[in-house]
Amino acid sequence: MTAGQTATEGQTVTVGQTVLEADGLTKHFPVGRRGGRVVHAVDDVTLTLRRGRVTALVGESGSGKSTVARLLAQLYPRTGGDIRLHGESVTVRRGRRFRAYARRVQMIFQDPFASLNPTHTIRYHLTRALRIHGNAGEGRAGLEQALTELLGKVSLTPAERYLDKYPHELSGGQRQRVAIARALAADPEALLADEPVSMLDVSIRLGVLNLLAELKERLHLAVLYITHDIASARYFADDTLVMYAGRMVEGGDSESVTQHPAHPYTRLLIASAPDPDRILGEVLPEELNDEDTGEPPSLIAPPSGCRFHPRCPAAMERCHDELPPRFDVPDSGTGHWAACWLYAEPAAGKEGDAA
Amino acid sequence: MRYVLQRLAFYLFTAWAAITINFFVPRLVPGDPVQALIAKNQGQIDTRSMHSLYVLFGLDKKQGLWDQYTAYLAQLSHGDLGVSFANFPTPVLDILKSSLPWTVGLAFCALLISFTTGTLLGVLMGWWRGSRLDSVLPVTTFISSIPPFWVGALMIAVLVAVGSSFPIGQGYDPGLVPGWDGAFIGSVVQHSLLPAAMLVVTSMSGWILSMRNMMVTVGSEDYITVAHAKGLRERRVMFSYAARNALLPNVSGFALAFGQIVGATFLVEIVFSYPGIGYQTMQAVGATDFPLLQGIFLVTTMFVLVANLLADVAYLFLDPRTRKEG
Amino acid sequence: MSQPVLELKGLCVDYGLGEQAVHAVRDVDLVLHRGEVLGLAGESGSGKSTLAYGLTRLLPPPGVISGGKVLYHPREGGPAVDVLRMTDEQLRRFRWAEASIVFQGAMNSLNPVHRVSTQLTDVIAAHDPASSPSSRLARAKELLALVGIAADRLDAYPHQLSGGMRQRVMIAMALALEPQVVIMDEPTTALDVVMQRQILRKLVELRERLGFSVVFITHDLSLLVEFSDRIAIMYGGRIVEEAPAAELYRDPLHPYSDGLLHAFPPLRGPRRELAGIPGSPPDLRAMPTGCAFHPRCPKAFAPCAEREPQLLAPGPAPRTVACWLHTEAPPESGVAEEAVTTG
Amino acid sequence: ACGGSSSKSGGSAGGVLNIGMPNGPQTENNNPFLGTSAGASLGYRWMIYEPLAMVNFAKPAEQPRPWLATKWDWADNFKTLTLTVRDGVKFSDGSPMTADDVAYSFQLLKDHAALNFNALAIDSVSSSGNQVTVKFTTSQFVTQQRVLQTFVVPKAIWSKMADPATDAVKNPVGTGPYTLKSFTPQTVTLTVRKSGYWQTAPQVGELRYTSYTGNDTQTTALTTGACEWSYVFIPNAKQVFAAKDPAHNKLYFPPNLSADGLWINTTVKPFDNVALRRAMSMVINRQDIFVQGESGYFKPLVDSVTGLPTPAGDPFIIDQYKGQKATVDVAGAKALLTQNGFSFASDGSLKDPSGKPVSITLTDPAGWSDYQTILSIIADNFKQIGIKTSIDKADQNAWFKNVGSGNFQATMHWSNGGGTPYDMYQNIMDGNSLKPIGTDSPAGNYGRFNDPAATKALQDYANATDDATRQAALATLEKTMVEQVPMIPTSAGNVGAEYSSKHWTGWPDDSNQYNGGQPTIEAALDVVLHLKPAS
Amino acid sequence: MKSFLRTFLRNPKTATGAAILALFVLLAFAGSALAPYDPSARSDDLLQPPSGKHWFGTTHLGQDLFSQVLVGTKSVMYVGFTAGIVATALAVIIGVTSGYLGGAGGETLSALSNVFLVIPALLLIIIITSSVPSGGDTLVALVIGFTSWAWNARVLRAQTLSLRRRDFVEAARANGESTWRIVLFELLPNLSAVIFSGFIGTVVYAVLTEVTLAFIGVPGISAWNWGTILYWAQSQQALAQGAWWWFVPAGLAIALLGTALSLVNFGVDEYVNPRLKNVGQRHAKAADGRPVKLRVGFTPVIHAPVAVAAEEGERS
Ligand SMILES: Nc1ncnc2c1ncn2[C@@H]1O[C@H](COP(=O)(O)OP(=O)(O)OP(=O)(O)O)[C@@H](O)[C@H]1O
Ligand SMILES: Nc1ncnc2c1ncn2[C@@H]1O[C@H](COP(=O)(O)OP(=O)(O)OP(=O)(O)O)[C@@H](O)[C@H]1O
Ligand SMILES: [Mg+2]
Ligand SMILES: [Mg+2]
Repeated sequence: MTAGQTATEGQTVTVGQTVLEADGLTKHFPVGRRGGRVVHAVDDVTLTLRRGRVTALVGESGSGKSTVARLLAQLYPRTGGDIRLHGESVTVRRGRRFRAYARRVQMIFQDPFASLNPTHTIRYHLTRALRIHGNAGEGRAGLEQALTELLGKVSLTPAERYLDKYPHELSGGQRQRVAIARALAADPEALLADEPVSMLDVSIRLGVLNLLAELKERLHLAVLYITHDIASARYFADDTLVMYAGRMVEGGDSESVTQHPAHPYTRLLIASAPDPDRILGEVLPEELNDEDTGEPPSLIAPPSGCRFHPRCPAAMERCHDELPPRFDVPDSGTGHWAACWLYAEPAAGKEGDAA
Repeated sequence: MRYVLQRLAFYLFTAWAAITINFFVPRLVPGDPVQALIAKNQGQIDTRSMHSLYVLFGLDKKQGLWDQYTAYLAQLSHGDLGVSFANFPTPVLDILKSSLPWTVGLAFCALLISFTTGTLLGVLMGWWRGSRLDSVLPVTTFISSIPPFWVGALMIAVLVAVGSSFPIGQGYDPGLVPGWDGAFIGSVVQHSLLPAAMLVVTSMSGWILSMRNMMVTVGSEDYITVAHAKGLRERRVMFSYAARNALLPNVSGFALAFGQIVGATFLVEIVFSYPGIGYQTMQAVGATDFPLLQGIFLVTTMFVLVANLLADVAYLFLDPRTRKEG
Repeated sequence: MSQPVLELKGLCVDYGLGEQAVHAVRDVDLVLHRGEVLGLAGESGSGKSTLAYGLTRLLPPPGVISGGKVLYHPREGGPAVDVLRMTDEQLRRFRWAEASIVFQGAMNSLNPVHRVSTQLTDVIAAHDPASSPSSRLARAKELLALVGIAADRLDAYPHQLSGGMRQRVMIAMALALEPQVVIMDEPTTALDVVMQRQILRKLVELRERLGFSVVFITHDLSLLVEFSDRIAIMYGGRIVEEAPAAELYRDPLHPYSDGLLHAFPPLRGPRRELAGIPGSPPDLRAMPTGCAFHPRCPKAFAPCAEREPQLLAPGPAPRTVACWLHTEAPPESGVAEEAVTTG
Repeated sequence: ACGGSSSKSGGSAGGVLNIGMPNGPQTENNNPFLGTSAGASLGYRWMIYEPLAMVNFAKPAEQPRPWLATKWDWADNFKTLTLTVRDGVKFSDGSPMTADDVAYSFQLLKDHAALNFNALAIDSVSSSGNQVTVKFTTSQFVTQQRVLQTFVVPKAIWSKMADPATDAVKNPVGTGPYTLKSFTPQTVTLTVRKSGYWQTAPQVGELRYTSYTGNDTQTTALTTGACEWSYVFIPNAKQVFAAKDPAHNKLYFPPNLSADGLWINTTVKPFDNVALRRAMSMVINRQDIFVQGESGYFKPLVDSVTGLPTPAGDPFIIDQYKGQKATVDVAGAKALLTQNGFSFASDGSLKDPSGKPVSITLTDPAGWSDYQTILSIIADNFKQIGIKTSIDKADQNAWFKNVGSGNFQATMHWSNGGGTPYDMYQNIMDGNSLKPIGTDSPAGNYGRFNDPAATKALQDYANATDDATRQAALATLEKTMVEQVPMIPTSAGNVGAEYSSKHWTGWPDDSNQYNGGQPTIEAALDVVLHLKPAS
Repeated sequence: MKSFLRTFLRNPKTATGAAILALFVLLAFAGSALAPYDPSARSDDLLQPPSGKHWFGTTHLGQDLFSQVLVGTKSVMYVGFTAGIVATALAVIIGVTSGYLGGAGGETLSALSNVFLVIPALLLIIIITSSVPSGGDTLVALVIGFTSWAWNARVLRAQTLSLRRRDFVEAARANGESTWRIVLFELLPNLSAVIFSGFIGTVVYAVLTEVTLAFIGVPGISAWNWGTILYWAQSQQALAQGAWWWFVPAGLAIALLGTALSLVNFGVDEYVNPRLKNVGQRHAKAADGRPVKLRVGFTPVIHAPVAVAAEEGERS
């Protein structure tokens, strides 16, 4: 169930090997016209992507998930922190070095309807992706073969049926597959998938997710899976990280995070997720008993201390002033942590398990 | 506030750039006002008079272009636009004062009429699209493709041919003394009818088209459906919801058109011999009358800038979304 | 069961006319009872929105209603009226006062150039012209309080509110005239789960207080199961199954409902195998013969491709399903006994 | 059709006369000395300020009639003028006009070059009693009429002006029969003086000058009768204007002593060849130019070989050329050319003696449709002798510059005019005004014609002390014109007018050319004084 | 592009416009050859009304007006299209660059186009063409082009600004495409319809401007174009003389060309904004032939009428 040791024969890659690391990643967007104000979109985010593992990033809308992905893809210059590819710090903006980076780290955009150029065929999109990264093969035949192979990887077969279509002639799921194929054309080591299924219909969603899971297995990709559908994170990700208002608040293996959420925000999130089983007479979790669970905070002037404290039912004096560091959550062994003062005392067990 | 300051800086820069261009461009023209004056009077003024004119215009003293430019800027800063050559020694300001009201009166009224009726028609056509109203569209398109001066000349010819006593030139009846009396105003209105009609007719289709297209676009917005769902009266949905939102691009178009008033009317003024600023421009170009030309350029530039400023302000009022900057 | 408020009988909605027409909603029968939340689910393109817009006659061109009835039972009693036969003026009066509607994107449902107060009060003014401006404003404040928004936001423009607040303003507006029916078309898809739950809780609470009925449209089945009393599942423009929420969740009869339920990973409990639904939604221009779902149905058998199953009750329970597995097999094909498996 | 709200309508004593000019909006400026003033542009300055003598513009050879001066004597070979000032003349403010005022008026011209639009070479001015003596630095024989057209302004008022050259004279005070009643940019109204005019007051009670904004509005006003007197080019005037009311609508277009014609740059090869110029002159169809280019009336036909317009020039044409007309003679032109070394190629194109094909570019400003029409006709005419012709529609300013500095091959242009042929000839061929190509030549001789004999003849004519010398000089000049063709005259300048005799009679006409008709020249005063209500 | 053309010509409005335009293009190339007379040649038929000999009549000099109109097509088309190309190229370069670059460079370019918007273009054109009279049609076209790009540049800048942040541009960047490739291959194709529509608009403007300039007698324009014909007609007061044939054909030709271009533009507009497509369909016919009125907010109901009594019976 966790961290499958399924290294394919002949390959030297070690599953679990670190590919991409972010350390203290920070991004502030200036707002207004030249004013000193900034949006604290991402603050001090640390994460690690490993070969053959899917890391989910969940959190409410506007919490900075996409920004993290774009920072990792080097699409935005970062305000602070470090990004390391195989342990080596990289900062690239454009040109050859950017291409070299893009060859190893690829991003899939949130919206398959918007991320393909409506004026170009699928062939154009994929050919460009192959050419840029020198994977187009020898001559016409080589290219043709590469294209077929690529579409095969994302189960769009036969390739001829799709190659000369325009994006608008494909269904959402097919488009999302093309977007994934484009990312795979670079033969990357890390794939940053920004809400790859949120725009898709229920029946198509599953197909794309299964495909991602399969690719991870087969190609030993390191995948960052961004979503706010926690249930899908539970299903497809090995690890899950929770973001709130630009900060990481909890992380650990998916099963622990979703089944035994530690941070009050995570608990709110999980409690809020629709759950058909509730009607079967279950009591509402205590997080939801309050009249109003509050509004997300302003990121221009984020709350001091723990950013969740104005909405937190368990807020203490300390939360107001001091930023909580990461604390290990005691009862689960596999690196489950939370940035919450509740776990500062060694004996915080009684709060730890509310669900 | 910062937004306002920034706009202001932009306007100042544009004004300066335009003034500078307006200063140098007329001076590229070869020849001088004295020769132009003689040309205008083909044979009526003797070559002998030339010297007196050079002295009169102060052109007998040579001055470098740069000195002229700085002198001009200094003059401008005092609100002095100089003295016209062709109408020596009348100050440019006086000429502008006497011709501007005609253009602004004519063109502005025409613009207003064309804008309001065009926009209204566009609203109706966009709202009741596909109705018989829509058949107006190709007709107005055709009309707007015709050069306005051509329509004007034809109009005049037809009126003269049928022996109509409708006035077809000038700003008012020759016998009248300008003043705020009924006879004069009536005459002014009567005299402006034809040129205004022509301006209106040839410019309306643009308004109709853009408004109609915007209405169609806005018409499929969700909030329109919501307005219907709310059971609001149709007229309220049409005007307060659809037209109100669709109006924005037309407003900036209006500002732009307002700025182009002089350019747009100038042929009409020539064809209808209307004593406005367009007519004056033509005379000034013919007479190489730099001071007057500069004055006219300055005025038109100011028009555009003021119009743009108004459009900005109107946008602030019409579209609350733009208000968040500031 | 309590009284019906809204009855749809054989409602058909097309896009376009004549040969080109797309039959987006076909022959739908549905009853909404007083005070209940009726969920409407089905994947994208199955005709949920079309149905909602159609019954209020708000479909934009080229939509036309090509048949059926929408009977509304006024709260004062009296004869039911057919919404489809109303004159424009009657319709105008009926709208919002009797049936209001909350659309998917609150972002686009509020006119960006008018203040929230204007948009709240003009609906009151339109239906009660005699009311005074101050009483309207007071009512507007009351409404905002109802959905938990401070009265000082009345003067705000939509862009100054967050997505959740806008959505709540829309809900407040929908309740302004205390209508009998509130139709909600995917009111929360653009929101995150925390906000979504907040809004739905508010709605359920208000329903209890004010007693209106809700038609709740989404394709998120787990959301529906949790929040609605009854659920109707749409596929290819038809209702294929209708049942109380709990029963549907526990025991979906139609293979499509079953597929939908298995396409969601559950958040809690044991991890179960996710199957999904193979294939893709049907092309409305070229509908499969017989049951529209049969090309994708794992349990399809002979009659499915030939004849369209009717929405019938498979047993005594208050639920209906349109599937040959659960209804009498057509007399001309003789495979009926094999088909009836579960009940 | 006659606009008039407050005053009596035209056609009765004291009624209104509507005068129009197509000059556009005017600015209030009544300074009589400024050509840019409204008074000059519309011509009403002549109704307010009066000259010393009245010249007959239709017959410039006639002696001027006394006006504010009763007598004038030229002495010292036209370098000294002694004027006797009329008694009993009063300015419209009631003060009497004296010799002092006359002297002051001349002094003004001397002191302010800007006002001296006739460039009179005044040396000194003095007055005593009713006599004024003006001394000139050069002989004023050829400009004597101009000297006598000098306005007399009241010294009392003018001497107080800060700068008479830029003063707009808002309240003009003169000796003329009219005073300014109202001014608007479009209409200027003058009323007749109630009393104190030194001669019989005119019968027209009010002069209403309308400045129409263009030729077409002016034309329309004339045809509808809204305007009764104007000076404007009307294409096809006979049909458009005269035929509208044949009994009253009249075209009166007497020529003056100036000529429009094709100026040729005589320094450019092969046009320095006289034979070629003569041949060109021989093929130009002046009749076509008159009929098609000048609508059959505007600029009268010039067909005297001397280029002098007739009848104005008749007294000056020497016997040798009397009655000799320039006619189209293509065969003669071809013969002339072949005799002088030119040849014709098989396709009929002309080759100069050096064997180069002859081509010519005719140029005139784009906006001047009359000249453009004429150039089209000339181009067509030149084709007949195989000259390849192209027409360059220049910008007016550039054209001016090019013509002035001699950068052209041939252009339609006017000449100066005056009381004698001198002005015209001097303008065309004075070697003293000769400037090298590239240098502006403001005084004329754009064609860079250089014949010392002609230059001397011009000098002789202007400075001669006796008529015989003058006659000889004139003969030389006319001969030069005929034989050397420094310029090819085609049409005459005119002093004409369109007018309607419906309400007012007494206009000059071809049978009674008591003066020219143009409403903006001195003659206008004469005309207005002649007008009587139509019965 | 293929689909663009296909959609384009299927629209009857556009097809008509394109056909008329094609005719004018043909005349531009073959006008001189087709003209029965030399347009400048005089004849003895002065000011004749249209006849078999002179289809459009003659001028005061006996010139054949039909030939003038034919020969004049070339200059009009040349100036129109050259100016259109120049202005469009400038608009694209300046608009797209300023939109894509953003920052100080972008702002400067945007300020530049604003200045050009403010300058009274027509007057500037008159002055420039006047000062270089030997420039001919090319100069006129260039000057028109150089003074009329600003509006389109603004439109393109706005479009580019909105496209720049679109995911497919970001995706191309994330994929490692170079900036110039993004501008040329990702942005421009998406702007093509806007560019084309701007181009058509500029051509209409340029044609009207050239004709206007010729009409008011600005020099430097070829001897024969529709404006010069009108210039002659106007200066000879053709209409006052009753010579309508001198004035009417050239004006109609301009109107026709303008209309043709506008019609083509309609097609582009509808392509750019699909909502404008088929909006004319308001009166449709139901299957049984009854007319149906399509309206926003009041969806029509087209089922057969049922007796009221039957409905009453069904209640409860
Ligand atoms: N270019 C930008 N300029 C300014 N602010 C930005 C920019 N991009 C994002 N933001 C702000 O940064 C915050 C984080 O945005 P981000 O898109 O990363 O959120 P997200 O978690 O991906 O949300 P969602 O789930 O809705 O996609 C938001 O408040 C957003 O408004
Ligand atoms: N204007 C139209 N012309 C033709 N077909 C249309 C039109 N509008 C919608 N349709 C079709 O009607 C069907 C029903 O659409 P509808 O919007 O009701 O679906 P839905 O169930 O609400 O889907 P979603 O969950 O995506 O909102 C769809 O297949 C759609 O393609
Ligand atoms: Mg995101
Ligand atoms: Mg929907």
